[in-house]
Amino acid sequence: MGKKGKKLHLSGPAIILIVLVVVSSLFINSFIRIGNINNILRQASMLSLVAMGQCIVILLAGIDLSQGSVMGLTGVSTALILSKGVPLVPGIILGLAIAMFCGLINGYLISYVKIPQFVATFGMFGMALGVALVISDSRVIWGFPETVRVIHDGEILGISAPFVIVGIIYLIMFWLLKFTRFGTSIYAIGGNATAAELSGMPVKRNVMLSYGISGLLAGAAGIMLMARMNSARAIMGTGYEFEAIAAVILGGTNRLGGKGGAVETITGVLILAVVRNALNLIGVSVYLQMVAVGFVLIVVYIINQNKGSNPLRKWFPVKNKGLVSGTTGNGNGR
Amino acid sequence: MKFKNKLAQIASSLRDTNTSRALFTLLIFFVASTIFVNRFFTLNNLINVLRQSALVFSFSIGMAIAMLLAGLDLSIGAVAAYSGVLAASLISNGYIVLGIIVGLLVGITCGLISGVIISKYKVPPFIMTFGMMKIASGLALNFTKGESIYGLSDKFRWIGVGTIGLIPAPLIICTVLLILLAYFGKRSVLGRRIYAVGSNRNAARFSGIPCERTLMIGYALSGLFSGIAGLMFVARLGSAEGIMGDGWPLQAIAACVLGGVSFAGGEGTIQGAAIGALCVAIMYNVLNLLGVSPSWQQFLIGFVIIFVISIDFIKSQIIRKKNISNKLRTMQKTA
Amino acid sequence: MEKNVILELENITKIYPGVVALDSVNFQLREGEVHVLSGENGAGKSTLIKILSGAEQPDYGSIIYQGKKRSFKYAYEAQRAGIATIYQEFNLIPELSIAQNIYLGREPKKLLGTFIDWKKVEKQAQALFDMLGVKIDVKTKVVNLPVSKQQMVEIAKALSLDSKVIIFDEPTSTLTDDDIVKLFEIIKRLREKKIGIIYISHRLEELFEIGDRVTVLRDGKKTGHHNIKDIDMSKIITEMVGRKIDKQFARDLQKPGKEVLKVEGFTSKGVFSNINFSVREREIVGFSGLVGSGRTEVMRAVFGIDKFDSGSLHFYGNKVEKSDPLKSVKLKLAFIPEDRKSEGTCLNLNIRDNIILASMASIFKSGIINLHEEKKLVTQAIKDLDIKTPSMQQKVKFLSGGNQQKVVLAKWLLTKSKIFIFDEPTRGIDVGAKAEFHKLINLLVKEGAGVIMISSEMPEVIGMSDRIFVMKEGTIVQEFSREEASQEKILKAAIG
Amino acid sequence: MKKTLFLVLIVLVVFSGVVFAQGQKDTPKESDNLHVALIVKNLSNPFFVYMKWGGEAAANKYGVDYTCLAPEQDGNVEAQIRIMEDLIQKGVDAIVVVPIDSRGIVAGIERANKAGVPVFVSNTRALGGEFLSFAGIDHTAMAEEMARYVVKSLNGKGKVIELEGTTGAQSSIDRGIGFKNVFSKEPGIEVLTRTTAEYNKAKAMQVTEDLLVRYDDIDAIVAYNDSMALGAVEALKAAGRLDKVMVTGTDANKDALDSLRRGELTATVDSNPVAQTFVPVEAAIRYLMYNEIPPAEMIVGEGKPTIVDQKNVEAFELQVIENLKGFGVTAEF
Repeated sequence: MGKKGKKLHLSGPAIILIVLVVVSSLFINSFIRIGNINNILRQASMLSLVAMGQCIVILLAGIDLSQGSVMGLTGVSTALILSKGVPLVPGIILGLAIAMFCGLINGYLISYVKIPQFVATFGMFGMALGVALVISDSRVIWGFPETVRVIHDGEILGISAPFVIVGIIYLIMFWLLKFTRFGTSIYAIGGNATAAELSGMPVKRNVMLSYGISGLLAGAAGIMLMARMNSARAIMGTGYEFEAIAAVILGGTNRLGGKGGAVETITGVLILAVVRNALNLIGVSVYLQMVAVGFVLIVVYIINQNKGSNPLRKWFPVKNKGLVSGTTGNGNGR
Repeated sequence: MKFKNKLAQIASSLRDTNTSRALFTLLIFFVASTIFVNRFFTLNNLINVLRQSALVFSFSIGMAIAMLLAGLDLSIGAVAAYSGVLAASLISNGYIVLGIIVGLLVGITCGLISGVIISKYKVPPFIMTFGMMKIASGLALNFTKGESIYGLSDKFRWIGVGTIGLIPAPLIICTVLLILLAYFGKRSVLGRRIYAVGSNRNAARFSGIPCERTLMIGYALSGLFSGIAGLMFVARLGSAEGIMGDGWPLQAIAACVLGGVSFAGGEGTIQGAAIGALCVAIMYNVLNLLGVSPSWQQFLIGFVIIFVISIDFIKSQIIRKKNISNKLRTMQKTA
Repeated sequence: MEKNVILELENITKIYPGVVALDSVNFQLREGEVHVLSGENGAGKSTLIKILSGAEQPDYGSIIYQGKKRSFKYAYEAQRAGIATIYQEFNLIPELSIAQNIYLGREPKKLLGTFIDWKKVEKQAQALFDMLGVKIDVKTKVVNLPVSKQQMVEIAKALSLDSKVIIFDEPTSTLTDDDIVKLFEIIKRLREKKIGIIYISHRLEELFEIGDRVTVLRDGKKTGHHNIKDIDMSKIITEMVGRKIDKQFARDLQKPGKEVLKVEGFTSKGVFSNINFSVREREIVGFSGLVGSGRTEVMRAVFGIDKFDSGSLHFYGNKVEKSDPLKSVKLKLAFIPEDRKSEGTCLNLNIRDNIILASMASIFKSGIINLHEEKKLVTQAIKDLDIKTPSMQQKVKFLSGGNQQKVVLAKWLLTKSKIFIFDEPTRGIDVGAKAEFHKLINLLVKEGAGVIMISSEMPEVIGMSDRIFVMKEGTIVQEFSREEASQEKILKAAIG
Repeated sequence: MKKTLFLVLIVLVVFSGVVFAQGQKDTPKESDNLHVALIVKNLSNPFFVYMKWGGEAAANKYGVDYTCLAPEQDGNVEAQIRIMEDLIQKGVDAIVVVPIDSRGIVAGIERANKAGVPVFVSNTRALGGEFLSFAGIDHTAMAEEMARYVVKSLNGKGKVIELEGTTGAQSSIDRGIGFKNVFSKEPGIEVLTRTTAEYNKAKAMQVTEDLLVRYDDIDAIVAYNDSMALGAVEALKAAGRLDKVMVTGTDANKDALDSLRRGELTATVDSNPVAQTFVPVEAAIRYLMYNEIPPAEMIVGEGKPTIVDQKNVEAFELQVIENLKGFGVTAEF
């Protein structure tokens, strides 16, 4: 994955994004204002974090349904911690720790207890949400120091904080995926788990870690959301997990693992954000917004896949068995 | 003689490890609730549980079929809502039969569209059905404009609230569906094809199975049953709302997973899904009887699912250890 | 202990639920020797390898490596220690480049270990291939490599770990004869480097070409251990199977009948072009050639799995415009693919469902399956092919390779097919099962079927076929009759 | 062939989508024209559809442009903020918002303040940010009124079940307080349990079914909105206990009124959704046109909340329809 530079500029999703932007700025007069762009990006910042987490998991040919409720849990617990008078930084770190912990549990269940990812993360979805509801007594948590809001409203060198945070996190993730052994191992595991195992990669550990990261990022998003609303509720994050998956897929990351990354993900996030924003600007009713988003998702996917590689290689393997055996899952008895 | 065979069939359906595990889970649930939950084991409540499980089962069928095809169907709830509201709008104007037909047709169509795109355009089921979910519920809400459609004739409402003696109509309907599906799953060419395609689409193709058609039919069926579920709920509630099916997919997944239908495809049975539905219904019922706060309900259901699934793992570990120790012992004896 | 022994196994025992895979097996490897490990499938070879490579741990017994008692918890521990394994199914990441694959998990780093130094990775990888004397661009993605090259990548990887022991599991099963020659040269080089080599193959003739010593396993027990010089093939075979196999290729020739399949000017752009051949009743048509010469592709197109651009197909003289598996099955055409796991069987379905799969639609026209009828058919099939299984409810993934292959064949027998296409029918199957399988093919022919057999095993093709087509780069270069065919001629045609 | 047919299908659906979209955006592009936007909690609950009409009525009265938006999922306040931001970008002249929760919305209001767009809040208070006026009914008062009605019709003695709204929703919290205030003072009234049915009919039905097993004698079920009340009614009907239990809802939605007419629901209390949005939207328009500064608090529905029961339902409904007709809004009754 080291160098796919030339592939990046003009991947299917990128083109689609550009087209979308051009079209909407032509037909919606208020679209291309600085304010609005700023606006789109700020709205996208939460999703972009969640999606990045989801992306890593999807690279492992996995999925994480628990993100939404982990967001809620992190938001609520951080809010509670802060309102107990704990200073900002430790409070946030604590919150993130909780989020990471949830993720790691997912990872453990999946890689060591061998529960299907869908089941494990779905279970975690219920548990995290439950805990969040309980500790928050299913009320809105508020009344923590205003300082939290710098995370969302603050500015660093004239750039508003969310961009800076998201930017940094994405840089880290890019580095992590492309220039560390951990990163390569993720592509390897997604591509052919057995092979990765046999070439001395701590597959189980890395899988577990990846889910940990997914949880962590979800937590970060939760805290940012909390800061944005200056209050937190248990259910504030639910639904984000699906949005995130949609975004990652839109970005062209391969559902069966092994392909994609940070750049693809942010592209996908932006596609979604732009569509939503545009529809709001035209004043399309919420119902038809849903319809539209559904269409965009499917259509863009179809376009992507005709440009990119066929994500169903699992089903129609290349003639060289050796390679595919890993991806077709090792169902052999012994 | 014939009866013997039936027994044999049932036995063999239980021999399916997943399903038997589900049955085991159900047993535990049931016994535990009977012992610990006051008023659980009363005629009223059992009927109540059965009714609710029937409803859960009704919308889990679609999910089960999709999962047997190594996919999943997130659109069941939305599709049910869409066909529900369209049907209701007709039925409330007196066109009962037409309404039902339209409802079912809408269900099939949505399912078919998903099926076609999944098989022909190679879009993963997750994406396709997620998109379909958005589309269908969008259209449904757009149709009702948020209003609820009501004023349905009692003739129609029978399928949701009617009873024969003590037995609620939904239970009867779902039992019939269950029997039919169980029968066809095992005995029909289509059923076998669905299993084959789900288990290994490539091998199925090499055996001259029309994979694409099977997929389409499979998802169309999923849509159809979502439609049926939609109608039953409309009949039960006496009104149709665009949001009716929210949260169904997750409940359905829970039911299927507890029922031993695996995401790997080709593993599990419809009977399993039914058992799973019973488990889910019992869980909710018990938690309400105990007056557990909804917050905890969320947690417990998540927990139970994970726990039940990990039983296998734990069991296998134990067995393995036993075997080894036994073997070693015998070897020492011989040596 | 003996000098220059690098690896020794003492009473290794491994138990899986229900099965004893290895029963106190002893094994010894000297440096610079090729120690052949042979035995039928399920004899415990693969388990032994798994244990050596750290993929599994023994329940009992000890591994002594370089004089020290060792136990490998994970695959990479064994690798780092210098025991490399090259599996039959290569363990490479399709999406990654050759270089990335070789240094997977061991990439050199720069900038205080914060960044992987991809440049360096590629330089080192290239160096390895130069050493092996193989020309290849290490930047190419593995997914685009022919099998033989992939194997080279595996070997290069082993060298990059400067391994003391290299284990080859069925290295030649996917190679064509000229690739095998290359491989053997390389193995000889490795031997000179004082590397100990454990070599596993079903092709007994290879043992004598490359091996120094041989250890034979059967049902998890060690049944023999010899220097290659003082032993002959039949002895090894008896030790493997516990019974004598009189003749490997007992082919009783039939008088061919009328033409059942005719292919004319068959072309698929960039894959194969202008293929002409025909198959008659009661004859076997062999297809030889290098892997990737387009044999399989042609047959896939004939069966209708892939499209073809031009040319025509004739079944029993009537023309078929567009072939697809459905139609082919109706036309009594059967295809036994090379890869049982991903193309032949539904692993997590039971034997019954697999066997009835292809024929159910035609047998049970109503769409409803009569279970008694079905049971009769399936049990019959299981008996005819003597598939070893407790019941027909058994899931196929628990069967041995040979039995899985039989299940695939059984599936096609129920369709009453007239034309059988076998793609590498006996790849990775042990000698015993192989002979049985050849008998079955003979039977089919006797009963009037026409058979097409793709095989990279020269003796098999020559032994079985009435006529042999040799393919090269997507075209048929030559046709031999049974009489005129010989290893040399065919090889010459294939490489030419 | 199949493919083409399929494409046709897609095109059809897309097309219909577009058509609907056309229908939706009733915004002529003259920028000098005033444009007021209303954001409600969701549009999948009849109550907020009434609110939509209320706003529309006011807009028609003064002939200004009007948009009504809501989040996809109920209870997603963050989406409300997004919508506000987008509207601000779109350059609407005033925003009337019905906050999902009083805290969360503040961020959105502040954005509007920054952009200098006047904000009016309706139905649920916002606890921060600068808004010109809050127009709303007093949920607590409504609940208390209904509670008194229940007590009266039970003659001060009976067992009651409360079906709460979406956990954490402000309205649910306030109404809860209202009921508590009254019931706690009544020694004769025993509240058996408070449990949520998430303002959702199906959920309410299922929960009630279970509760009917749990409690043999129930005298009243009070639901925090009408959908839940109707769900409870269905459950009771199925169990054949409707005659023994009185069910009350809140909001006086159309379907609730019909249920009253059928003599199933016992009573509901008018929360006057139409007025709740009509008033603030009108205030917004008048502020923009004649820049009248509205009072900071506008309590809708003068006097004490109206209880609608089986006796006065006809009269009540006629009046509602008349009011809307007055402003050229035809509520599809």
